Amino acid sequence: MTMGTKTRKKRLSMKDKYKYMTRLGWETTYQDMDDVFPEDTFEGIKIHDWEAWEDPFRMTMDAYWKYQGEKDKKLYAIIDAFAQNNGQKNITDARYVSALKLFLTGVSPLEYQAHRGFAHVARQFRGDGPRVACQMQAIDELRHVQTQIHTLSHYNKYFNGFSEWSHWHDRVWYLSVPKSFFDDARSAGPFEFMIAIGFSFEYVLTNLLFVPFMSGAAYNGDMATVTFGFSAQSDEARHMTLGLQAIKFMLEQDPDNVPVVQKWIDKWTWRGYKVLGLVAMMMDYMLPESPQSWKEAWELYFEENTVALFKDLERYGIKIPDCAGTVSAEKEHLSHQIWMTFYTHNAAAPFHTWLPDEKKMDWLSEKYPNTFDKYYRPVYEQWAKLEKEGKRYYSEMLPQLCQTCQIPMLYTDCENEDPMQVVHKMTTFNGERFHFCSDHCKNIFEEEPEKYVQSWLPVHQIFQGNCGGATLPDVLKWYKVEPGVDNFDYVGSQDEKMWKEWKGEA
Amino acid sequence: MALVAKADYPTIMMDSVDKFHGNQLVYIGWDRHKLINSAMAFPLPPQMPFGALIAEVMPACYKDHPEFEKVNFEDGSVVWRLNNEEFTPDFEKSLIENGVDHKSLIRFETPHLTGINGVGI
Amino acid sequence: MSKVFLALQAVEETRAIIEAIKEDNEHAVVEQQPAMTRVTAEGKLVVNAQTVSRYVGRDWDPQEIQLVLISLAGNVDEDYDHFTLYWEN
Amino acid sequence: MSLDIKSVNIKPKRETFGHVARRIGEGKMASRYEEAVLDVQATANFHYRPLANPEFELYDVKKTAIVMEDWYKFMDPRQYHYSSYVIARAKQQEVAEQNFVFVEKRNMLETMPEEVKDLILNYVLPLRHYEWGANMNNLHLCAEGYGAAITSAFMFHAEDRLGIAQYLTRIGLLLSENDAVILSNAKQMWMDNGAWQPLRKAMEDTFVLKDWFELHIAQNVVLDAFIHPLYFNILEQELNSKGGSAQAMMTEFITSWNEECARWIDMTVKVASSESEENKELLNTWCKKYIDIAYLAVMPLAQKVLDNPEESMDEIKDALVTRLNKNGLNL
Repeated sequence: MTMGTKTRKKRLSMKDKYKYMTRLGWETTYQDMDDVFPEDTFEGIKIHDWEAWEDPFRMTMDAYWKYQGEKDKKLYAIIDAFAQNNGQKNITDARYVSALKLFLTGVSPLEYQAHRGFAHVARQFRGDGPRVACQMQAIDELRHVQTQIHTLSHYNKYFNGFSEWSHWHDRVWYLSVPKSFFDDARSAGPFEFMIAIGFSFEYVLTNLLFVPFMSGAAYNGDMATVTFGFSAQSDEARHMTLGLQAIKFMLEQDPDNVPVVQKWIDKWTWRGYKVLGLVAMMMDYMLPESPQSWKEAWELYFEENTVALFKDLERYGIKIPDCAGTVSAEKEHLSHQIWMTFYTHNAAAPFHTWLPDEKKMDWLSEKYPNTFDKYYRPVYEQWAKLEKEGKRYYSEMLPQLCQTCQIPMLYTDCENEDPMQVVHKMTTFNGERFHFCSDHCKNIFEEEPEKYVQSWLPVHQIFQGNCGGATLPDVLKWYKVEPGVDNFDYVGSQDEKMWKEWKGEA
Repeated sequence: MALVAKADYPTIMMDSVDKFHGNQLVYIGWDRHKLINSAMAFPLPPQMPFGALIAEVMPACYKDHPEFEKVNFEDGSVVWRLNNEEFTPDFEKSLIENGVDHKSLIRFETPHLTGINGVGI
Repeated sequence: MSKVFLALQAVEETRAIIEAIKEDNEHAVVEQQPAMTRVTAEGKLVVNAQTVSRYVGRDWDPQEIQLVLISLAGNVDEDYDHFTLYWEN
Repeated sequence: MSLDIKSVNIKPKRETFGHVARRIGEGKMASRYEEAVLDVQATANFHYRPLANPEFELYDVKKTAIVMEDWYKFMDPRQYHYSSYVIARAKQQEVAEQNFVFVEKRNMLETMPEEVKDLILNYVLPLRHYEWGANMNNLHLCAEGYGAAITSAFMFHAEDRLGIAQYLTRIGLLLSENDAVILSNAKQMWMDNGAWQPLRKAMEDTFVLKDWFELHIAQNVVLDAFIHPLYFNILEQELNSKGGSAQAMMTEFITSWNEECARWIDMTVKVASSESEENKELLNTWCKKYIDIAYLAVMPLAQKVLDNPEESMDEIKDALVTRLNKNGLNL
C-alpha cells in the first residue's frame, strides 16, 4: 500500500471508502421515484431506510476485475490442460458423465437465469447498497454459466447427452422442473426474488447443490469440474453473504415484513428442495464413487448448518421452514424413488441410467439401512430379471405431474409412515381440478392460483399436440434427442462402447 | 390469500379441456404398488366405457407389474377411488356418466395383493 | 454458541491463511477434506492480515481470501486488517 | 492409474454444441465466445407471466419495436465473454492504478492550479451520478433485452460504468485529500446547479423509457457520445495546457474504454439498421430525437468548462452524425 506523502491526509476506513464508492444515487425530481422504481413496492415489503443496508463484501470494481481476472486465468489454464491431456480418460467410469449431463442441462441454465434475475433486481431496488451488491452477483452468475459451458464443452466432444442442452432446457419433460423453479422466482417481485434465490437457494441450499457435485467430481477424477466448481464457490460465498444480509435488512425494516418473509422462506425452501431431488439421485446413483450419501449431506448441510442460521434469525420471529419435517421423513427414500422414475422413463431423457451393481447396492444398504433392502433392492432385482430376459423395462406411459413442482407424482407418504403409498392432494380453481404431490405444493398453488395454472406441463403439452406429435419418436424428434444416442440405458450405449475402447476392454 | 401483482393479472388456463381435441385427461394410479412410480396420465374420450378403461387402457401401463394379472376386477375386491373419494364404477357406463371428468384421478386399491416383497412395491 | 465455518481450496495460498488462523484462533478446528480445507469454530473466527502477511512474506490484503474461498457460514465483517466470521447467537 | 491409449480412439465425435454448430456450420471449431453466448437464453415455453409486467413473457421480443429475425446477429466484435472481459479490465485497472500512484508520488496535484481543481470538483465530479445513471440503464438493458449476445455486453457495460463512477470518486477524494465533503458538494451541483439540470432531466427521462432499444440509443449511443468526448477528450486537452495534466492521467481508463466500446456500439446500430427499412426508420427517428435532447442538455455544461463551447459541441455532434451515418443511418 502506498501512503501519500502528506501526513495530514485522512485515512479512510474500508467501510467509509466503500460507502463513497457506491452511494451514487439521488432522489429523482424530474420523474417520480415511483415511476423510476416501479417494482419495489407492490409486494408489500416496507422499507423505511435504504441506507440501513450493510454491505456484505466491500469490493470496488477495480478490485473485482483484479481478483476475478486472476481467478479466471487459473481456471482456464486448468480447463485448457484438461482438454490437452484428454482428462476425460481419467475419470472413474463413463457412467459418471451422466451427472455432468444433468448439470449442464439442468443447472447451468439456472445460472443464466440468475444472471438476468439479479440484473433485474439490481435495476429495480431504489437503494444504492442492494443495487451494487445485486449487480456484482448478476455478473458473477454470467461467469458461472459460461465457465460451466466451457468446462463441459470438452466432454461434449466425446460424450452424447450434452450437445443440445439449450434446446432441451426449454422442452424436455424433467427439465421443466428446474426451469419452472427459476421462472417462478424470476416472475415474482424483486423482494421475493431475493428471498427465493438470494436467501433460500444461495444460502440455505447451495451447499447441497455444489459441494456434492464438486466432491463427487473430486472422487471420480474429474479435475476440470472440481476446478470450475471451487472457483465458482468463491463467488458463492459472497452470494450467501448477500442473501443473509438481504433477509436481515427486510426483517429489520418493519415487523410487518416478517410474516411475508416467512411465507417466502417456507415456499422457496420447499421449491428448492424439490429441484434438489435431482442432486439426491446424482449423489446416490450416478457417481461411481460416492463420497457421501444424500441423507448424510442433508443432515450435515441442512439439519446442522441451517440450525445455526435460523437460530440467528429467531430474534426476528423467523422459524425453520415448515417443510423441514417432510424433507427429513423422506430422506431415506428420495434418491431411490427419483432414480427409479428416471430408469423407467429413460427413453425420453437425454442421459443414461442403469441398474446399480452389487457393490453400489451394498453401499446403499449401508447408507440406508432402514429402507434400501426392504423396499428398493427388490425393485432392482425385479428389473435385473427383466434385463436378463432381454426386456429392459421402459415405461410407455406418461406420468401424472404435480401442478407446482412439475415432478411426476412419485412422492410417498413417508411422514405418515406409509412409504409405498403415493401422496395425492388436489384442489379446484376456476372450475378445474389441480393435482399436487404434497400439501406444500398445494399451499403454494393456493396462495397464487392465477400464477400456477400457467405451468407449461410437458405431459399435458404432449397430449395437446404441441410437442411434435403423439408418439415417442415424434416427441424425441421435437426434443432433438437422438434415439439410441442420447437416451436409454448406459449398457449398450455409444458412451459405454467408446469408454471400453479407451480402456482396452472392447 | 390472493395473489399480489402490480397490475391486473390474467388467468390463463393452460390445460382446459377444450385444448385436448375432444379428449379429457384422466390419471390412473394403483395404490401401494410403487414399482409403477406414479399415477399415469391418459387423454381419453369422455364417452369411453369404464370397462374399456380396465380392458384396454390399464393393461398397457400395469402389465409391467407382475401382480397385475392377478387383479380380479369382477369380484368386487378392488376398492376404487375417484378424486380421493371411494366410489363404485359402473363398467357399462361411460367415464363421464361415472363422474370421471377432465383431470380426474382414478385410484384402485387391491387389498389382497401387497406388491413385491409384500411391502407395497 | 453456533459454529461458523470456512472452506478454502487446498492450494498454496491457503496454507498461510490456515497457519494464521491456527495462531490467532485457538478454538478453531482444521480438517483436511478432498481438495479443500475446512475450518470450524464456535462463535467467531478471525483472519488477521498482519499474521497472514508474516506467513507469506509480503503485505496480504484480506480481499485476497476471495481467490481461495469455497464456502462459509456466519456473518462477515471485513476491513483492511482482518476478515472475520461470527454468529450473534 | 497408467493409461496407454491409442490416439486413434481419442477422436472427437463433434466439435461443439448443436445450437452453435447450426449457426457457425457443422464441423467447425467454435470459439469460447461463441459457446459462451450463442442461444444461452431461454426462448420458449415460459411458465409464468411476471407479476410486475404480465403483458410480456419473461424474455419477450416484443419489449422493443426493433424487429430482428435473429437476435444473435448482435455479436460483440470484442468477443467478450466473462473471462476475456475481466482479464482485459484487470489489465486496464493495473495501468490505471499505476497512473494514480504516479500522480500521487510525483505530487502532481500540488502543482495543479486551484481553478482547475475547482472546475474538476464542480463540473467533472458530478459525473459520478451520470455514470451511476448509465449503470442503472445498462442493468435495465441487460434485464429487459433479448438474446445473450447483446444482454451480456450490456452487463459488462453496466459494470464498466460503475467502475468509471468509482474512478471519478477516487479522483475527487484524491483532490480533496479524502475530505468527503466534496462528494456532497458535487451531489449538490448535480441536484441544484443550473448548468447540470438539463442533463439530469435528460437522464431521469431515460429511466422511464419503455422500449429497451430506444433506451440503448438514448444512453449508450447518443448521450454518452456527447458527454464522454466533451469531458475526456476536449476538456482534458484544454486542461493540459492549464496545468491540469494529472486529470488526463487519472482518466486514461475512461478514454481508452471509450475507444474500445465504440466498436461494439457501432455494431449494434449497424446490425439493427441493416436488418430492415422499418428498423432503420425507427433508429433515425430515435437518434434525431436524442441528438437534439443531448445537444441542449449538454450545452450549458460545455459553456461552463470549455473555451469554445459552441464550436466544440458542433464538432461533437458532427462526429456523431458521421459515425451513425457510416453505420447505416441517414441523419
